[in-house]
Amino acid sequence: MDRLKLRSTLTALGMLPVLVLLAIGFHLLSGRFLSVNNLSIVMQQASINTVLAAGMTFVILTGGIDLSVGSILAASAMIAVIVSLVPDLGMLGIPAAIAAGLACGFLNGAIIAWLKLPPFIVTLGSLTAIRGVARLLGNDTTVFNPDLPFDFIGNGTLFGVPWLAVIAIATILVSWFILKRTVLGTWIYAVGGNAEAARLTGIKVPLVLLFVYSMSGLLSGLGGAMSAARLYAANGLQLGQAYELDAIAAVILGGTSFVGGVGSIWGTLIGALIIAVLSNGLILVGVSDIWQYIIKGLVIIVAVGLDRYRLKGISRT
Amino acid sequence: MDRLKLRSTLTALGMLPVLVLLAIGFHLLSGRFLSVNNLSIVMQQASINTVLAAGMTFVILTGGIDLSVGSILAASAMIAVIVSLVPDLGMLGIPAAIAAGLACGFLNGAIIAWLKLPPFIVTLGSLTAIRGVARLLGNDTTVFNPDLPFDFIGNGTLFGVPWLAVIAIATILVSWFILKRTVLGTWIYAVGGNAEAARLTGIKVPLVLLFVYSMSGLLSGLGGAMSAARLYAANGLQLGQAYELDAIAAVILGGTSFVGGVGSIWGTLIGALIIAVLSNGLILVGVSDIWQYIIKGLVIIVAVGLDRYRLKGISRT
Amino acid sequence: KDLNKIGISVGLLGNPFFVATIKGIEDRAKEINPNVEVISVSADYDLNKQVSQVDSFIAAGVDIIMLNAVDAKAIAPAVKKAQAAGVVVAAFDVSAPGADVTVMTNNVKAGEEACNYIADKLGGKGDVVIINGPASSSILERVQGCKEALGKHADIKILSDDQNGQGSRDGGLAVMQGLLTRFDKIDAVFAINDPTAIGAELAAKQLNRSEFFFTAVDGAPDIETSLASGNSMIKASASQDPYVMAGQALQLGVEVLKGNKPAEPVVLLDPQLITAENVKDYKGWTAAR
Amino acid sequence: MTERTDAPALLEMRDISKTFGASKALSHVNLTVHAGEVHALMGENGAGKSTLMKILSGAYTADPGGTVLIDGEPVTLGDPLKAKAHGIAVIYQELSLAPNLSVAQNMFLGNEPARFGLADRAEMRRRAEPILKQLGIGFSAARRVAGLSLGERQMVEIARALTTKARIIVMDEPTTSLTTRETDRLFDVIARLKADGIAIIYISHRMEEIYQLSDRVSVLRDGAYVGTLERAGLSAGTLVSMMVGRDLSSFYKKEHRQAEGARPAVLSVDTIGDGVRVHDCSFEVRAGEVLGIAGLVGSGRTELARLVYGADRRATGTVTLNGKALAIATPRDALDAGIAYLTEDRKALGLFLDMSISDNINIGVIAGDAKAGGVLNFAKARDRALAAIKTLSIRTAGTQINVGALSGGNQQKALLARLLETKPRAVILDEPTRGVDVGAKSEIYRIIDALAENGIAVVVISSDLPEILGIADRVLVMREGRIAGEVTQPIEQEAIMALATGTAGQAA
Ligand SMILES: Nc1ncnc2c1ncn2[C@@H]1O[C@H](COP(=O)(O)OP(=O)(O)OP(=O)(O)O)[C@@H](O)[C@H]1O
Ligand SMILES: Nc1ncnc2c1ncn2[C@@H]1O[C@H](COP(=O)(O)OP(=O)(O)OP(=O)(O)O)[C@@H](O)[C@H]1O
Ligand SMILES: [Mg+2]
Ligand SMILES: [Mg+2]
Repeated sequence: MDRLKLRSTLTALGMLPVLVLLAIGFHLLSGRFLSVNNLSIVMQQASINTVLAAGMTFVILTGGIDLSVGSILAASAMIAVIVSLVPDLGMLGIPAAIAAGLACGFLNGAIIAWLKLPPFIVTLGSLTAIRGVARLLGNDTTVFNPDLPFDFIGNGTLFGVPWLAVIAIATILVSWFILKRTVLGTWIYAVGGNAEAARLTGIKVPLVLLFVYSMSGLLSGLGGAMSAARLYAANGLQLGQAYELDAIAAVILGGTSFVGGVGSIWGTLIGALIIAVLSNGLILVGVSDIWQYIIKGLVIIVAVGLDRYRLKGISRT
Repeated sequence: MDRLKLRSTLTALGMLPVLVLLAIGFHLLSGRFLSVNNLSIVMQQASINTVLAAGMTFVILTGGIDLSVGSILAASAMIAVIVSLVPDLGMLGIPAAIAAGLACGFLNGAIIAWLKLPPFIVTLGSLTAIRGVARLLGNDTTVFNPDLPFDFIGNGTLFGVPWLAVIAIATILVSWFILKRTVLGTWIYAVGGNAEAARLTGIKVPLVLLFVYSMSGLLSGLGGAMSAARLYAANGLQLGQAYELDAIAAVILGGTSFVGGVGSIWGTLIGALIIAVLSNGLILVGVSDIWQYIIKGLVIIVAVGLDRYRLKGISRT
Repeated sequence: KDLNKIGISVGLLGNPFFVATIKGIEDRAKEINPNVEVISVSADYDLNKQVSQVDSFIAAGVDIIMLNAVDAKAIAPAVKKAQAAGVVVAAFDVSAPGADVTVMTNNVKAGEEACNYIADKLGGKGDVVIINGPASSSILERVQGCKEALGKHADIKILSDDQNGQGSRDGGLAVMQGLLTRFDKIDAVFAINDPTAIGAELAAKQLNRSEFFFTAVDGAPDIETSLASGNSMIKASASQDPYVMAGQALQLGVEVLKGNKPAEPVVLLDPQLITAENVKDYKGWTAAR
Repeated sequence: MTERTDAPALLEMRDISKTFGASKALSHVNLTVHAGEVHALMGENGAGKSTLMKILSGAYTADPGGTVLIDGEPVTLGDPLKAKAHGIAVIYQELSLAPNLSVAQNMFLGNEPARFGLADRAEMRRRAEPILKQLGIGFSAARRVAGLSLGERQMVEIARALTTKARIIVMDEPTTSLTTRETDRLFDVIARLKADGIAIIYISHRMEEIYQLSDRVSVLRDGAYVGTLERAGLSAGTLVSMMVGRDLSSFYKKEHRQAEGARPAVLSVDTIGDGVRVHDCSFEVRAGEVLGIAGLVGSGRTELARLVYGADRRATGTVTLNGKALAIATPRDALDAGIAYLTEDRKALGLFLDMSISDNINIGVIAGDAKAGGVLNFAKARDRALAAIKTLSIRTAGTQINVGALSGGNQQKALLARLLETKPRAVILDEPTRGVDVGAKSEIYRIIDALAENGIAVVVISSDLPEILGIADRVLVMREGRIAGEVTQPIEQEAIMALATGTAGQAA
């Protein structure tokens, strides 16, 4: 059993060695990567993607996918800024954004769970439709609020740790608790592992699906609030474009399987950090934009490759 | 068996009623949709996505995914235009683009088949890396050739049918032939249905995977040549952005299942046409850009919903 | 021929700049024909998409296509096709080869003005960072103008010019965070547009760095607020007037429709440098007119 | 059988070992098989039979050190194609069909008749038909495998092995979902193959089949070779003690409970049907009674059970438990009312293979056990899992091991444990001993007995007639989706078969 624990820890840690290698590599090349200041920047840059990826982890664990996270983030950020402009009630921007995200996620979930339509198409549809709504909210312009009442979230720190990072870590902890310590979490893994068997053991599969998509929507809403707080502004069209790819990449880099039922939230955190470290590190080293693309792409492939190679030693065959 | 045939035809036709309804609807609203001229435009607009989606169908039938099609298209289009500028050898632009696409697809396939890495991550990596290469090819500028030797492909017609549409239809026919009439096609379906079973019967699963990703790459290369021929130009950064989503949407709208093993190429054609009809029809009707998003998203969801509802009558339960 | 139907295709509709251009076109068009039908679409910086939109406009029977080209060179064949179908093509903001008329900001000059401001303020000596953006012709020209202006001063060093802030707030913020870590001392920053500058300023504030200042190009509403506040690190922006620009393009296009070819098919509008001092007098993009 | 000591054996496996991670599935196993013999391979669940056969078929690579000889010549396997080239065909225990392809396509998968790479469908059909006929398969070769019942799929798997010119055919538990009629057909085919000089390696947990078929029996225990018995020396006692290492008393219960009229009916089902495959089925089960349901492959037994359990939507009929009419629309409703169902297809419909044994056992009750706020109660889950492992003697190294790593029989017991934890008042067990070894079988029978003893209404669906005869108090027989009749004590095999095949009228 100890061997098993070791193995599952190793699997969960998964990409940690890759992350550490990248960090050391960038430090050696730039001489600046591992400063407190820069690490705090990396954490900030990783935070929104971490929050989205946490929601995506729930969804992918059930074997689904949520492409609409970027659009939901944009719509929620618009709402956050718009509400923040209401005198005296500005702080309500945060709950408003989260509620909007939750509502979008709930809709996705309802269609997927009850009408049994494929998640890819449903969330592709809502990616497009919600993007339209986000644009409509601001009449296609950037809404901004230089005196955002909740800007400390985006730019302040708590005991030296950026608030954004605090929120991201809290999200990961709550997700971990739900997935590993509650009945619902076990059901999520069960539905992903074998949906038909789950139904036959009396698990209400539609409710589980509804939960995961709502969760993903809620966290996208939170991401929207974070983004608004960071930028003092939101733009319905540009914000959150292609964020779904980064979120999914973090989840899959973290070792969660696309077929569902296998994976961990810690892996997702590491996956999100790897992506942020890459973006930040390449700028620090002074790699030009074009080469950043090429190197990022290759590193992602090599990272998963290394991981597979490492796991071979302890896997079944 | 006749009932079975009927059912499979119905499943394959799938979205055809939706397509017809959309076309009639747009005609009634705009009075111009069903003109020969406009239909030829729609066919042209659908053609590149159809070619990409045909390749994607192969990939998704094996249970995989190819996110890199847009980047491969961009890189191939760059090569097509660059080669077309070589005096006297300009026509070689087409084979060069196709060969470049094939090479990219082969690389994807080799990594997925032999190193057994997850297709999503591998092709996400190549999406990024090949995009960088495409930009590098033109030094981040647009390459342009007003005297493109093969421009008839992009703008000419054959017996009144646009060449682009002819190529797209030919692609569909060839794909259909491979999938339904050759041994390889059976293997593709078998690998998607149950990869382990396929391996146990002696099918060389890696070769099948190599083939489908190479095919997807090759067709993306063809798409690149078509795009270059249509535009007389190519741009490494902007061309083909997010094309993978449209291609995947066409495949899934067409009834091919994400888990692999189930689906047909005809469905893909109809899916691609639906997407093109929506984009063209909404402009014809004069819907504003914002509402185009919202309507497109909703139509996609409703279309799949209708399809499910319709199938219920003839399905098992 | 009368003006009944207009098709507008712009690079990215969600950008307030283009919203102002569309408003400019609509207002001028309504003055000419109150019942005019205007279809505006976004090409999302995809040339294929823009060419398809032009095709659809032709099929929809528009009289004028107002074109903000996604690609200043490669749009040529589409322009030709539209003209062959008897549609007038009026380009704005970005040139389109062969267009009947073109009205655009002199982007080289915009870059020049913004960076001359930097050179003056630095006294011709210092380290400057350029935050680049997506390689479109207007951005390339701005960077070109800026480099020309800075190049006149031998003691001004450009530390970095190849980082892409995507022309957006978050892009500018993320890139600037990296650049600030990379360079211990910067004297001035030129951002290729306002959102990039604002994002970059947020990064500087966060990291408590204030040894430098920003200039940008655009004159967007959020930069007005920022300049007016007085405590902004953004000191100047070479503003464009999208409303006027697009409106003028339409008016010239209507002339062509009536058969009056303009003497000069390309009109270059000069940017106006707005600073904290003169921002009060600045008529912004969204100002009622 | 002829003398064949001088010629080299057709197949010889020497010193074969296989390690999975840290666990040794096989150690130094030897096996010799001659042309024209049926060689049975026996052993408890997890003894390593399937692993040995997968090494033969090239699905797994053996640890270095062992050799495989065919006709006395050493060969390298290690890849399914190579094994095929040596004339080895395998019917796998876990069905390995592509569900989306047709029966014919599955039969020739990886071996398609083709001209220039084009699939030759006519040829395929021409070659498939005689094989299907030989096996008495009633359904069309054009049907998609996804729509077949488990038993029907097993027939396809068998048909596939007959399409190649094989010299050695491995059958790994080919009859687990087959009823007597299909099994007899298979045995006819085996006799013919044998006459053609083909060697058959036959794995089964059904003793009768071993007696009936085998020329020699080799026994594995815990991954090690124990010995080989000639047909002459075959006896239940020696076989079982070789397999288990100890004696096992007879495993069917000896006395039948009398179906006492006084006992109340617990579960009654009235004119239930789905309008497609099951019609107008009515029956009653009393407290403490074991009701058997027999029928041919595809007769609709599974579908009937699923209707009662709410797994599929029913078109007609009502379900009553303890006199109360139930509105069952989903499995959850059935479970809440006290009806539990054990699926026949444990891998596809029962287990969560990537989850631990503990999770698999507890999944149905974790919600009830949970602390406030739905927080898991780990202590309780562990206690339940440990208790279940003990009472059902599940062989495992711990509660946190993935259930997928257990052998078939132990997986079945884990699934049964899950069902028992829900404390049902009526249970429907669909093929409860499918692929389960003698030892585990007798334990499962003991559990069924205990359930009945506790006043629970038990329905057992089984394709294994001796099993039905052994444990049921009363037997319903299904044919073509309807209840063809009931057989009461004394239950006779002939009566059941007559009802199942529709010859009851003529016979009686
Ligand atoms: N892929 C695998 N990974 C890890 N362990 C395995 C694997 N396959 C089999 N085993 C283990 O090897 C041992 C032998 O399994 P095998 O399937 O050969 O048993 P069997 O004799 O066929 O049993 P049964 O009668 O239940 O089918 C078991 O302990 C099993 O858990
Ligand atoms: N999912 C399905 N789709 C279509 N037909 C099915 C499906 N499942 C079963 N059938 C068909 O329904 C009939 C009854 O199947 P069922 O599984 O109820 O039979 P069974 O008596 O339990 O047989 P077995 O012993 O093979 O399990 C069979 O003819 C089978 O082909
Ligand atoms: Mg076995
Ligand atoms: Mg059954």
